[in-house]
Amino acid sequence: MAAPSYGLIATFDTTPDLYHAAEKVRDAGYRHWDCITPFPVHGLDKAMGLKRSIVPRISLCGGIAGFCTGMSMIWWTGAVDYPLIVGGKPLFSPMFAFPVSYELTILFTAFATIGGMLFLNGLPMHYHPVLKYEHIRRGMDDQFFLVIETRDPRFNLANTKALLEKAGGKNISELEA
Amino acid sequence: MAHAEHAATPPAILQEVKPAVLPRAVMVANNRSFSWITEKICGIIEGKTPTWWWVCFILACLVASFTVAGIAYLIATGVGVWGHANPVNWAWDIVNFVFWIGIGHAGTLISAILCLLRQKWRTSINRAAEAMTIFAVVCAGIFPVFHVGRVWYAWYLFPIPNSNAIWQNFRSPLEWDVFAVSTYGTVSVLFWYVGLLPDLAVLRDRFYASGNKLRSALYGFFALGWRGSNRHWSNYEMAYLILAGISTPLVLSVHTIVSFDFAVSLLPGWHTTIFPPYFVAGAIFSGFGMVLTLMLPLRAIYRMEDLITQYHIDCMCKITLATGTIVGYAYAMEFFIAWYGANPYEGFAFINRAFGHYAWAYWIMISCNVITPQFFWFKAVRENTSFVWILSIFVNVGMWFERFVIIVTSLARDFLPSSWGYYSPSIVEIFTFFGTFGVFSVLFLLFIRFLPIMPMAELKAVTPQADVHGGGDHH
Amino acid sequence: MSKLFPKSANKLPLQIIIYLGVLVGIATAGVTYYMTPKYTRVGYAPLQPVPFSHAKHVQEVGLDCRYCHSNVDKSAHSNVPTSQTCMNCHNQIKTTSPLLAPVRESAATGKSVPWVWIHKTPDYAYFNHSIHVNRGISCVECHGKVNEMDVVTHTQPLSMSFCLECHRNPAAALRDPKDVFNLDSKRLADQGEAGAKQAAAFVHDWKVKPPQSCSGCHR
Amino acid sequence: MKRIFEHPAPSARELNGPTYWRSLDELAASPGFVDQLKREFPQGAAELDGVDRRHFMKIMAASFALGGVGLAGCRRPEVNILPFGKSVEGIIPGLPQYYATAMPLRQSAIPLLAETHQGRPTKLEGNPTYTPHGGASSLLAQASILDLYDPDRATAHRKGGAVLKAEAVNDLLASVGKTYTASQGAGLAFLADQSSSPTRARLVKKLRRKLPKAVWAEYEPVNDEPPIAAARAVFGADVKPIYQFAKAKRILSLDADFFHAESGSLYYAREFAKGRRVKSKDDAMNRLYVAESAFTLTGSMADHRLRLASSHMLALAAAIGTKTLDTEILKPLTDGLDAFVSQKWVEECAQDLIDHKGASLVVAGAHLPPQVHAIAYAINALLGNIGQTVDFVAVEPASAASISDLAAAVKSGSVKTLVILGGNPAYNAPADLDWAKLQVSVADVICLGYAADETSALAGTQLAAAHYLESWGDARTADGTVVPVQPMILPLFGGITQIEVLARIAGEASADGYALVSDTITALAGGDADKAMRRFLHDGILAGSAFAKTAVNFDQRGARALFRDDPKKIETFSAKNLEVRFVTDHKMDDGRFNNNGWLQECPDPITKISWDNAILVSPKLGKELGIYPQGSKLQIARVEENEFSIGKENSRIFELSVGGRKIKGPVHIQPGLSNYTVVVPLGYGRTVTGHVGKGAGFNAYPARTVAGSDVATGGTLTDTGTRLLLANTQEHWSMEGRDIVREANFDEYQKNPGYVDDIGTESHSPAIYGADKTPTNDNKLSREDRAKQTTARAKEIPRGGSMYATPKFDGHHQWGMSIDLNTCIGCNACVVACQAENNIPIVGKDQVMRGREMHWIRLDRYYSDGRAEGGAFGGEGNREIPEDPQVSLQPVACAQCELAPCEVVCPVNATVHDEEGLNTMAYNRCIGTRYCANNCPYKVRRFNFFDFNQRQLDSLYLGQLGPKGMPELVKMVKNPEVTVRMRGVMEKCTYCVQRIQNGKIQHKVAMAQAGRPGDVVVPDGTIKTACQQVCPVEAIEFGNIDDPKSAVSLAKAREQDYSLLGYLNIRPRTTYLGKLRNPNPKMPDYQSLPLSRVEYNSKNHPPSDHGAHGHEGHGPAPAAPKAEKKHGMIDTAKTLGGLS
Repeated sequence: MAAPSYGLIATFDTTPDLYHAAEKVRDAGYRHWDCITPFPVHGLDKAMGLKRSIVPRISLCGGIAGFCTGMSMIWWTGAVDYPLIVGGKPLFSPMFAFPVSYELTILFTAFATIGGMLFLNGLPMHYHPVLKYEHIRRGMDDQFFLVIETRDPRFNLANTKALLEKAGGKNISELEA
Repeated sequence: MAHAEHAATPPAILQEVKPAVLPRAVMVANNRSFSWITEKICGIIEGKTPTWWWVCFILACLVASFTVAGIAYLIATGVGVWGHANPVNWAWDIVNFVFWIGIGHAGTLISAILCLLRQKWRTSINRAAEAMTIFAVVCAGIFPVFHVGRVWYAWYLFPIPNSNAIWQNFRSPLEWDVFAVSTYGTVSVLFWYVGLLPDLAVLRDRFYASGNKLRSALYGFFALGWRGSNRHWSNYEMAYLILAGISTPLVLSVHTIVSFDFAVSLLPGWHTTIFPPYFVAGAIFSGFGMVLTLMLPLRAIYRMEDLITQYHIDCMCKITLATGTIVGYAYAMEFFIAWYGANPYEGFAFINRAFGHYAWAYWIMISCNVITPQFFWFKAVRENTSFVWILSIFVNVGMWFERFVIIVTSLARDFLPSSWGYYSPSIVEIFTFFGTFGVFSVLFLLFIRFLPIMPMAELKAVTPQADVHGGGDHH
Repeated sequence: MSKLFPKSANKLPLQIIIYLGVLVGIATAGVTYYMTPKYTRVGYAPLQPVPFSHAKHVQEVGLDCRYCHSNVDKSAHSNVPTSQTCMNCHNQIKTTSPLLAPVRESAATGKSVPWVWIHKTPDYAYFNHSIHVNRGISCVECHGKVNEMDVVTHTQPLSMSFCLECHRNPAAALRDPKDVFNLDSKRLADQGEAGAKQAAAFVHDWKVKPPQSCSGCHR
Repeated sequence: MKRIFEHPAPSARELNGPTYWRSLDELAASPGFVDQLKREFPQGAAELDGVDRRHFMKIMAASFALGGVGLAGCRRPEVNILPFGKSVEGIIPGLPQYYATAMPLRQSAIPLLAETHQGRPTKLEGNPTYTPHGGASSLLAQASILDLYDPDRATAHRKGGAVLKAEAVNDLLASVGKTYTASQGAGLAFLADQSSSPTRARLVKKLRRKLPKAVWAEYEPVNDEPPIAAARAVFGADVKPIYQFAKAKRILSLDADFFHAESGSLYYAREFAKGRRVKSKDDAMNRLYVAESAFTLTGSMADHRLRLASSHMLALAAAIGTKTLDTEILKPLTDGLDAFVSQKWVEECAQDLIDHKGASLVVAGAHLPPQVHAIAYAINALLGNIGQTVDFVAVEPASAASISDLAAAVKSGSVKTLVILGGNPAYNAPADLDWAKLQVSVADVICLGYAADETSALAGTQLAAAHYLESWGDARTADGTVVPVQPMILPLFGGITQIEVLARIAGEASADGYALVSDTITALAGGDADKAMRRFLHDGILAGSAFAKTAVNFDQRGARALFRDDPKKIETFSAKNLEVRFVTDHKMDDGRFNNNGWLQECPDPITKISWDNAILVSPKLGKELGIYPQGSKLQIARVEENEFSIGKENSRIFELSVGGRKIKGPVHIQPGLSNYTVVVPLGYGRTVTGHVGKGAGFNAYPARTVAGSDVATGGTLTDTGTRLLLANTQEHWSMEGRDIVREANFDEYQKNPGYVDDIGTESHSPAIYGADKTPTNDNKLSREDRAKQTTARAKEIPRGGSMYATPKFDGHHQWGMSIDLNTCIGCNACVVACQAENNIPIVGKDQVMRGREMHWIRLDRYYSDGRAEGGAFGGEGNREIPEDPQVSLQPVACAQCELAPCEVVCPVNATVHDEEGLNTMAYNRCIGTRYCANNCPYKVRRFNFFDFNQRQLDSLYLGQLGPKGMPELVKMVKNPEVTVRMRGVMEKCTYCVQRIQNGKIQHKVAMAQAGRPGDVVVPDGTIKTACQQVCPVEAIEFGNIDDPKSAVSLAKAREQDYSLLGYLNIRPRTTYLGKLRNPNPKMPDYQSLPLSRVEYNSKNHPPSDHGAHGHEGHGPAPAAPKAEKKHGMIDTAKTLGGLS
């Protein structure tokens, strides 16, 4: 090939078509492939053989960090760095430290969740071969694509194309890298 | 929210009871296609700016200028330009703050709690409701920030290391508020933004196709290169669920903490353990009131009866009814506790609310918040959109008065009769408050003009044809 | 589509983050440098109407601090000497020095010499000299080695955190009361183990308990 | 301690620009300033002297001036230190100095100590050397320092509009003397205010000898001494009474407001408190009967108060006299009295006096006719009170002409030159003299006045008078002790004094104030002039100069002569025929303090109105006039005593017509007045005055005539249909049956000294210090043990039922305060003393109306009539305005709660506790959320809603567009030890933390220098708060509660010590000692319980379930008074909010 190719892209019109095609591609043992859908299609993860997302683990770390930040900040500022008697309350108590720690837990969880999601998805990535596909607009709208990357060890232009055709893919074309 | 997999055998108890199978409501009516949804929603943004929008926008800017002018005058002159005085040191400022923050709760609630509860009807309204949350938090934030005597030292509220070596008092509910409100604002924006990602990608591609590269680039920048990859969707869905999961306790905690501003004090009428649930219910109540107030006209203008169906309105009316009744219960309970607690100061505070100098405010509150929602028992009322809209306005008014009653009447007549006083607002306060409706409107108008007012991806996901098993009813 | 964002655009987010980080760093440094006493005050050495050298007067002439700052052990305020005090000696020596002209004029007319105020705490901070110098805190703690300065320079930030540092641990800064005005003396804590012991005894016997709450300094 | 001022006349620069410091420098630069430090700080002063001698020149002063903000670097504005060029002896920059002086007021002066900072007086305190006042001072004395810095005071001498130089003034005055020497003074007249100055008396004598034909008249609009005619008739001697209230067990006041309006009131209040103070149940307590028409502070203290028109006082005196003297002579005078006073009241009152022979006292008001005084003297004489509870001292017979005589002279055209020395006759002379017109008719009028006023405006020559803090002079206190008036500062505007004027007119060789005074004092004291003066100025009094007590003999015949006229028939008053009482205003006095912002803003202690006076009418008369606040349908709380609209008193303006003379003023309903007496305070409505006084109140003088100067009859009121908003600082008058001021009758106290613990919410709630630490248990301990317990609790802070353990307070002291409500007379002196000490700004009428007054300590005044409704939802009783209430006064300031609710809620730690138990307030940290104020149950925190210190009161709302900055002159009164707060910050009382810190530092410095450095605890009594120091009745104790032997610990150990709102478990460091009343059970108006208790019981302990509580405190229910019986049947279910 003259221009390096990113992979093959096939179009599907309905969710069931995509779903079944994905099952086939999965069963064919491909690893570097993807579905492009305008909305999260329920059950497609399973059809693609995706594992459960690890975002929750990152979130949990964020949450724990937030709570500890809150508690330790309040303890350090109030009881260690500058102890002041305020309203006869103790210098530190987890009770009054709780609301702020709680909020920080949530804040840090949110940061971790979003950051984790973006990180796992490799976003932001404003340039991507798929986005160069001329019909990509429909992929955000009402069509479904299935992309198999050339770097997949099983990728073979002819066989892969055949697989996609067999799975019901239309307009199968190559994507520029 | 892949729940197709959960449909194992129902629990034994359900088999015994045999619950009635309720018909599933249609979320998007008239069996619309995916592209219809896209066209409908993006069309609002892509189409020519309607004249009414300009009229409203200019009007809203004018109104918003009241707030700007009021705040500028306040900073230049001092808090004295408001009607505050001993003993009423908080009045409209905090009333407005609680009012707006309460309104802000519906958005997150619709997005998050209903998301967790898998209430699919939320999809058509959650985007706008979230936007409403953010704008309401902006309006709410104005008041606590500028009500302080020396706003230029407001940074003292944040734990920034400084040469005075002094920190914040984390025992103060106000300090909790700082964290709660800023967390709430931040998380709401993030939640909203995450939800917007796929829709921004749609707009990016559509504007590129129509040749408007500048707008395409703008939307594209914020779309972060979203490409609808299912591998992304997988993480995205999980993240969204978690955000919904944490937003739910957040939304509850925020108004709980706002209520702590009062509950933690020792003032009769404020010092009440019932406040957190009462405030949260009130916030949801006022939030749904505001959602109705905003969505009903929007629905009519943009002809979105197919997206915001009667079922949606019905649901919101019912929630309003439920929370309104909770609020009514709380009003009654406050009286009961005051009597049962046998503290003469508490007792007087409540009698005074209902029969003292501010009784007018109390009865406005009661009639708007307790009586108004009772109309929603009737289906005919719920189906009469104009009537629902009018009632929703009453709810908004009533909830503002609730905060006024709590804050001002308790302060005006507290422990020592020698300090009793009467508060009335100054013109500056009145204008500043009404200006915030302008601020809100400006932001909301910008939102409906430039961003998709409904989550297209989510809407598509709840259409029958989105189902991988061939559309129609699940299972 | 890719024409919209070139491949290089993928580096943009990282770049933005880096730039933002640098910007925040610069801003923090700027605020710290331009707005905190550690930098706004330390090193302040304004030109005085008369180029008075403390070094000369203390080290060559051998004057005690209290010769000129005579009320430092009685009053909150450590006084700057009147021109008359200067003239006690300068009507004998250097009677015609042009540098001393402002002092002579002041002593003759009664008008003040406009000395530039260097060690100035804010209006709302009430520092009291007498309590410090009478209870073992030497001038040098706040003013530095003025006895070696030709031009008086602000050497300590005199910020609230600076005050608190000492108020939280007074033993570390105490001197033998007789060394308070000897700016070359050592703190007790710096005099080995015996000194540290003496400092601890000082704190105990004199009931040294510097205030750490607001009322100590703010009224 | 003589200060010789040798200075040139003030230059134009001094007179014009903000250059007051220049004259200060000159003042301080002059030699010979020997201060009073020795007496104030013995230890330090000795040291200072030593240093003085060791070092050749030690002292210089530094006044700090913000030099031109030249940008010496853009990071730091250049600021200069400006030391004195020449050393000044005695002045130590940073340390205040104290000098003895005195404030003259009419015929009595208040000895004072002035605190000066580098020659700038900032605060006045009573001179403790003068023991009758014991270091206390009065409201007016506290405020008088502000007049010194009044920007509206006269700044130059003027003649016909042109400014006169000092020499020209001297020449002018000398020429007056010379001109009239030939005619022996014919054609020359003087009109002076009253003065007790021996020097002035000496000079006047001299002058009159020299110019015998000159008219010397004296005039004071108000009279505060008993008429000498009465004494002359009864005793045949020129004597005046000095009452010894401390020795009196039974006191009857006939319209005498001896806490305020009578000469010597400071001494009287103080002595009265001595007889009132009850420290243990074995102490005796005096009993006060008051018959009065107005409602005065004296009346508020009464155990039995009789509302009676002033015109009927003679009849009452006669009735009492008939009974006590056992004579029939006075009987005719009492005809018709029965209609107003029950016979039993008179008899039992008289009997009580008789039962306390030698320990009873009858006092008549100075404004009453001589006959009343004569009867009072007779009763005192025959009950053996003379020499016991009342002394008589010889006084100089008055020789001055009256203003009426002068007016006649002017009218006859015989006066060519009129010299007016002080006073303001054009404003306050009796209306029937038409003084203004008369004054204009005199060709040459020379008027010496402090500020431009109505009189000086009509004078051809206006001389600027010096403030007493700028003057050399002398004066006598009420008991005759001679005190110095010593200048603290050179006259800021070159003002001159009366004695200088007189000396120049009299052609004295030296008209120097100091020399004139020195001559007088030397003559009085004898011996070496210099030594005598030195001692006089040092002590602040001339020892042994008090009027000598004289033995007096009751002369029945002389007394009878007074009653020779046929008794006038007792007059019956009605709305058509009102009695009008003109009273000295509590704050403005006769109008002389009109431009004093502190006084204008200080609320009247009874009406609570500031910035205005009002025509006071009784509720009954109000009703007849159609003024009665409507209240609401349910009336859950007592109806307001006046018409309020949105929190502001919206009073109606009425026209008061008396004898054809008319004045207009707002009407204020005042409970407790005699039904048809209207009370009109004088001193307001000045037309020519400064910025502060302009527009304040209405002028009542135009209705006042020579004959009816104090009491007039035949008045009528007509509604003008217009209204005026009044700045009333206390909207609500009733305690609403709450446990705020806890009162008991003396007999109950004797049985149960800890009665306060049985009142109040905490008597029902768990004990805040823990289950076994109930007040009842505490009361079983001995006094000493209780004091120790207070100490222990202050340091350890027992957790009680709290969720939290409190950090210990580990300071060397623990500050606390105790306020004795039993002796507090509500005189407001503490309010203004605090204002002066703590740089508290005034905010103006408009802001006071909004409720933004800044006073750190306030006096709450509650009425109770026993008619508060027990039912939660209100009732008829709540609609009543009390006609004859009991008054409960309570000073409230920040109580420095140990578990302070305000601190907890401040987000930025701007208000926290220090280790000595002070609730500190760091203004520079405050961002102004006002949350603390909301959470303060006492509402004692004050917020700077505007930049009150930087902006003018009339342009507050202009913000940045308005003029900024404080006039230099006004800055000078500020206490340099206290931060001047900016807008947007909260402020409050901190027990005068500046005094505490300086006191501790001075003590530690002294101890370190004395070789006892470990002695860091300040001796008890060294540090006094401003309110404590000024308090005439010593109601406030302040000190270290860590010391169980300190005065404050002992006060707190008294059984009737309680915490206001104690049930909140905020543990205030300021606690109150319960109030006692001592009614006579035989009296017809006897209340077996104080009325506030009746209300408390009806609200909280409805009779239906009494006894169900099972705690000892309530004891047997005392006989419920009428009011309670009437509303007694209160259903428990109705008492929502009650304690059932």
